[in-house]
Amino acid sequence: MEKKIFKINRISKSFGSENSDSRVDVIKEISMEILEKEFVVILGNSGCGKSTFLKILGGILPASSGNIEFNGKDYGQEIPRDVLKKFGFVFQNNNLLQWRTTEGNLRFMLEMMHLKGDQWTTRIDEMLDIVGLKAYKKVNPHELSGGMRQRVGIARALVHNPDVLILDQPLGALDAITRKMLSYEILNIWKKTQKTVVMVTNNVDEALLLANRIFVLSPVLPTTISHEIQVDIPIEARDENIYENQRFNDLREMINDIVRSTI
Amino acid sequence: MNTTTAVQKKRKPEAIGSGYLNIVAPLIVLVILIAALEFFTRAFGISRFVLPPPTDIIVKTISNFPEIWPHFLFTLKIVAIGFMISVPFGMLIAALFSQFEIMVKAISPVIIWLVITPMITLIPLIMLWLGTDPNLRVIVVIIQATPIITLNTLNGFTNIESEKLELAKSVGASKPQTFIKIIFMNAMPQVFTGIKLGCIFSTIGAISADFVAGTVGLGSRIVQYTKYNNIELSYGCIIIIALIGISLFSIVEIIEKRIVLWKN
Amino acid sequence: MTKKRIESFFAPILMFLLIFTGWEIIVRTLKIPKWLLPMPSEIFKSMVVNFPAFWPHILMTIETVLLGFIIAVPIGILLASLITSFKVVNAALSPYVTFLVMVPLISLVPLLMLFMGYGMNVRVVTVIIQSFAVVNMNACTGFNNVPILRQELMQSLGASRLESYRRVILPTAASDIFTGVRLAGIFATTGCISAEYVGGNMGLGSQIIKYSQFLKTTESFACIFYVTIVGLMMYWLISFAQKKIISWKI
Amino acid sequence: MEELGKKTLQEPRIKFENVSKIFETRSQEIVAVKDYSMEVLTGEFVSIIGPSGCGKSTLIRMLDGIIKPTEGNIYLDGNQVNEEGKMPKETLRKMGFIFQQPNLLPWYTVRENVALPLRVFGLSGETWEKRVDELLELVGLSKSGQLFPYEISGGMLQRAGVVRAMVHDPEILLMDEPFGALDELTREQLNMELLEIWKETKKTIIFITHNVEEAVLLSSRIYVMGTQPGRLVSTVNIDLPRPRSLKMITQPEFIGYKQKLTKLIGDLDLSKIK
Repeated sequence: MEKKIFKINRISKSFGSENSDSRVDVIKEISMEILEKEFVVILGNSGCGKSTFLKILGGILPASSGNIEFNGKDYGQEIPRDVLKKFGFVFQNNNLLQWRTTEGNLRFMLEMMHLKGDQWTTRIDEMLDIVGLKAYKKVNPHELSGGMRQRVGIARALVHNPDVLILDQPLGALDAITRKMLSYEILNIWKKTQKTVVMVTNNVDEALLLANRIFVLSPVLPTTISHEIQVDIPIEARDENIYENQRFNDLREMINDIVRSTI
Repeated sequence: MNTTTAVQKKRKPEAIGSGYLNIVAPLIVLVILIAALEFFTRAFGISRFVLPPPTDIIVKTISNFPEIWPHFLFTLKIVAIGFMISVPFGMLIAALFSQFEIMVKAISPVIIWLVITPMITLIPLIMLWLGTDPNLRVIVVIIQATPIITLNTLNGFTNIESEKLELAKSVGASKPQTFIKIIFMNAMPQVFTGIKLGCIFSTIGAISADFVAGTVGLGSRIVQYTKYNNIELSYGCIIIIALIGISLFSIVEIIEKRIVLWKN
Repeated sequence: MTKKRIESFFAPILMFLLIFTGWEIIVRTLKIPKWLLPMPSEIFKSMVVNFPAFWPHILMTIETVLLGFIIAVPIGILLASLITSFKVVNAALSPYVTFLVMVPLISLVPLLMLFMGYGMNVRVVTVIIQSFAVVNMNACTGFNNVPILRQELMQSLGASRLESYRRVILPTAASDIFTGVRLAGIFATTGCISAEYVGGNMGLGSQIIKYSQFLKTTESFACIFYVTIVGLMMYWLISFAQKKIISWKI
Repeated sequence: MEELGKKTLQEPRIKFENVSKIFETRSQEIVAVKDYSMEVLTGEFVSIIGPSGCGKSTLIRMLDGIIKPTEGNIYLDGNQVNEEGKMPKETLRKMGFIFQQPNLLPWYTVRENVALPLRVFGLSGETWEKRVDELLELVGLSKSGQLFPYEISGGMLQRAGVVRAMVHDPEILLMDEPFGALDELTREQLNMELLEIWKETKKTIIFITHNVEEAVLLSSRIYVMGTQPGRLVSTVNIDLPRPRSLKMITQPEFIGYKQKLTKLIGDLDLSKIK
């Protein structure tokens, strides 16, 4: 029914040169398919290699073996540079360029992708409006709070109008309260922009609030997909009252058991 | 709860970042220092060969200023030109070598070696090669200041969080784009550390070159005045040299504050 | 890993070899006269042959640098400890701390010689005044930047000032202090050489001047190389001390 | 009802009485805490929760003598502790402070770090040295004692930070968002370990946190704070049975508390941001 945007075929990744003692196998033969406009969450312990997987998906690292199909085209082990325009990557700790203002950080993307013209300038404003930071356009990152910085990070990943949004533990460095608020915001952005989203997290609540599908990664290296969970909570039920939802709590308990049993 | 009489205490609010203190206190120190020196030298009859009273230094320096002026201009010229060539030169070398990992490894010890070598040892040889034109002292300044700038800049170029480079990769940035827009900007704090050290090395280089040879430059003036017992003027020249160094440093600091906004 | 280690060991050696052979070849092919630019091979030969003549001067320079440096470092650290211990003093003196580094204190050398003569003392004093300031500045930076949490830890235990200093402040500042000490090592050699330029006939600096006056460029270069060796020795000594003292990682 | 009766009989271990703290910057005065009052009984586990910048951390720092209140009084065992000058060591010895980050000193080994309070308080002897080893054993660090902080993981570091605060056998533990920097699962695990320690040692604990779930799971009572100025907004008693377990997280009663607190804080927070 819906179009497959990603087809990931037996991706593996190792670091260190072949046949050496320092060689580490991080990912072993992960395969998955991601549909258009889907919200996919990858859940795992710290150090299980989930960020590495996301970086392969986002074209930052090449895979050691396997292949990635994007929009029906096979790109082998590494997504080429010109295709990266279609992706927006949000980093773990915002990764803003501290020498640029909020606006400058968004403009950085446009400069890199050679997008010029008035429509893009207005798009910067639009994006800052979506994340509620229009008033902070001319402010440098060090003057923003952690939550605000991460919002700039999200706006930056969206400014060039990518097809896919990739989020690498976007809320991991924030305090619990800001974290909760931003997770609702991500939900809203997803509803508004209708992007395909792939996100990595270690927080079960967050995963259940946002995801259509959750992939749980095994905690021991090299990591593989240990479980795939379809989250059948309707989008209307996903709001502040989700904790009263029975299905949410059932799923939560189930995933918690899965995750804990693997430690 | 009746063990103590509950006295309501009210304290002054705790001050953070006491602003006036940072400006007023140093000025007070300066005034006290000058006054104390004045009193000290006069009251205890300290030989003017050791330390003349500050007012004498100021008065004599001002009255002899026309004589000092060309030397001041000369030293200023040497320091400024040498410094202004060293900065881009040092950065350019660093930028070139930072492009190749193997070159960074090969060149780093060589740069450390150059930084360690007191380049003023080359002054007599430079005079031998290039003649005694005082303007050639610019070369001394350049070879003294460039290595330290290169060293720090190279450090800045090679010390970058992998996340920043990943950001560049995630947007498909080209190599020049990554260097100019990420690596270079990211290295700014270290670049400025190098430039500031470059200031110090430049003035030291210029003054020592003056010592070795010649009749121009504030360094040579100090030697001359000391020889003819014009101690006040020697001190005057030293103060002027200090002012040159401090002004150079302050200018760099002002520029740094404008560019490196994110440091504090 | 091992491959990288080999690279970072051999690459610089290769680089130095390249520089010296390049120099040698250029001088040979262009037939540059010896008094203008000697060949490295001749310089190295002179370093060996004239060693007995150089030795007292080398020794003198090493003595001056080491003595001055050894006095300057504690002065710098002690002064910084005092300055940063009191809020008012810190505010009052902190601009002067930077200024002191900025002033080329070697400009004082002729004056110092006026009332101290041309002996070794004056050179040691030159080394001290040239190098203590940079230690002082970096130590001040280190002492002023102790993370608040660490200070609070000691406060929550009711530690005395001295105890906090010994257990937290000094170790925290150690790496900044070493940055200063490393620069002081460079400043000490530079200071010593300039003092030897200005007056006296002892030390490598005076020899460089002497040989170049007689167009004995080879010997001049040999002395310069020995100065470099003294500088490198200082650098290694400081690096070694740093490794011994700062055994932890951040 | 029994709870209430107990409260009137027992003298509070810790008492904050209209405490305010004002900082002065170049341009303005910042009221970090305004008119805060609270009582904590012996052996209680009390949490203070609130958004960033509400002055929660300032509160326990005032109790531990790190900073002095501008107004109001703080009592420990009926004695006023906010007098001028440094807090006496005997008073400080009753408390152990656990920081947001492990805050270990990188130049000491793990064991030396844990033993640091003993050195500063001048406690020596075999019994104390044995206690260090026991505590290291308790949190599974006995093999790592001779390692330096950079050689062990974040969770391990924080464990060392926790037992360091306990090594001089304080009766009161002050915890400033102790597990905030750790990942979810390590945090859950440490919280359960903390409950275990609390049950066995009967310490009085004041726990500062951002995390509603954590607060409900651990505490007997939660103080909710608001910002600008930092002030007490509400007090919520948590009447969940003990011992508590992670299984409770999905029970309706627990969720009820969680919802209530989330709303309380959410309202405060939204008003701040929008």
